[in-house]
Amino acid sequence: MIRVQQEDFDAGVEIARITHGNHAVGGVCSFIGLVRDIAGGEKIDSMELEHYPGMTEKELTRIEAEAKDRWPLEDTLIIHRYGPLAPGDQIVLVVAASAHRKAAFEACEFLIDFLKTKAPFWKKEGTGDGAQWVEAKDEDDRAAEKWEKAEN
Amino acid sequence: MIRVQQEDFDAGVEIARITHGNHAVGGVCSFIGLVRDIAGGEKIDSMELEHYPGMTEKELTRIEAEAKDRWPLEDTLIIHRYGPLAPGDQIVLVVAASAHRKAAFEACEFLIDFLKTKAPFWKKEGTGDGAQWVEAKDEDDRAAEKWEKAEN
Amino acid sequence: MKLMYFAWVREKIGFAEETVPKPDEVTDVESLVDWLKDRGDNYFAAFNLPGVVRVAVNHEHAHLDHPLVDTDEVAIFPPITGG
Amino acid sequence: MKLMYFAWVREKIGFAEETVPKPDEVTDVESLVDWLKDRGDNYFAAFNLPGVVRVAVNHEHAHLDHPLVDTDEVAIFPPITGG
Repeated sequence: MIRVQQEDFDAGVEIARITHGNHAVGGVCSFIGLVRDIAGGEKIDSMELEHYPGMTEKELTRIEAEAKDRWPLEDTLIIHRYGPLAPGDQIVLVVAASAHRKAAFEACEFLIDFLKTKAPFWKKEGTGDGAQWVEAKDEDDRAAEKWEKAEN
Repeated sequence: MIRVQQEDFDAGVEIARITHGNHAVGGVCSFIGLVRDIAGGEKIDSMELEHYPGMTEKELTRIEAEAKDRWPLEDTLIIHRYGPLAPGDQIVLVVAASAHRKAAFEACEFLIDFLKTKAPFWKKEGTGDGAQWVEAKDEDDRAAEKWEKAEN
Repeated sequence: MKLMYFAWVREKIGFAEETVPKPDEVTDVESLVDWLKDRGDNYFAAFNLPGVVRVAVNHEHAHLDHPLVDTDEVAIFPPITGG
Repeated sequence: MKLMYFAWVREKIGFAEETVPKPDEVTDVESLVDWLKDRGDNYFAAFNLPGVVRVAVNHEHAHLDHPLVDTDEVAIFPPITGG
């Protein structure tokens, strides 16, 4: 399942929902991304997360389907927030549940790596000096490329 | 932190405690292991988890210290249960929090891989025919060895 | 065509979306960006640096040679920074 | 020596722990397991298959050549299956 929302989420409730009543699940890997208070050595006061409604949902659905295609998963979940955020706030939750832990770990990492280069979100960080758009990281591209290669 | 306990845990509460007030955390990776209702094609009714009090705590502490040595982690948590369990029950929770997601993922997988071959726990599965001790898996040894090699 | 702008592309241009009839000279993503660049200082500021902006056509990531028709929704934005 | 048995080793032997004075012939983990094997059918059943059981000395995983003294706590158990 995918959800794009402004409000916060309760990771524990979401993870529990994934496994509830499904006793075929042996392992659940989850990742939570949070707003840090430091970026590039600068103090961050706030973050604004913009996205492209319509395309975001489409991309997340596609990424989730690809993960289910590549690993034997019992269930997956992606929740991504948008709007105004503060340091310590949760941004994203990714969960992958499988009979075995290796598939759960790999799928969870795949989901967050792909999401970071494919889902149309843009972060603007507020500092004492104003606000700056975050620049995309080469390492995120490389993290996503790792999975492209693994496909061959 | 490590905890060895008979009672269940609330993964959401535990994960939230790790990040609460620490705005240097950018990513939290967690893994929950659960009792499956099928093992080797057989239906599982119950599980008994035995451990070696004293050594268990020592091994988990050592494994956690090694993870903190190898990755830049803000915090880690291992909770492992023992005693009687049923399909769907949580067995283990491993959490690794870091500024960056790669360290969080790697450390979390390292912790569970190492725990599986080093922490003195033994599972006995109850089926319609009685109860059998679970046999150790070669693939768990290989998963742990992967990290030994990565050290060189 | 419906044109949508995000993040600093939106800020430089000054608004989030507009609808324009597709000019004949615009046949693909690349020629659209070239055409937009000459529409004013705000557009020039957004599209000045070659190879920086990314494009989606009808909610799908698209390359520079992706063909365009008048009914397309085209979004232009900086590299993605979510997650 | 305090000897502790876990999982099916404990079940085959019939109890979880015992304290025995270290015999002179027991100098390391390997000679301890050999000595135990001859103590009765229950011990034989537990230690019959060579290379199967694992050993910890004073709460640390130990190899067959790990030396033993009378004050050691020695645990013998099957390969670990936690997590």
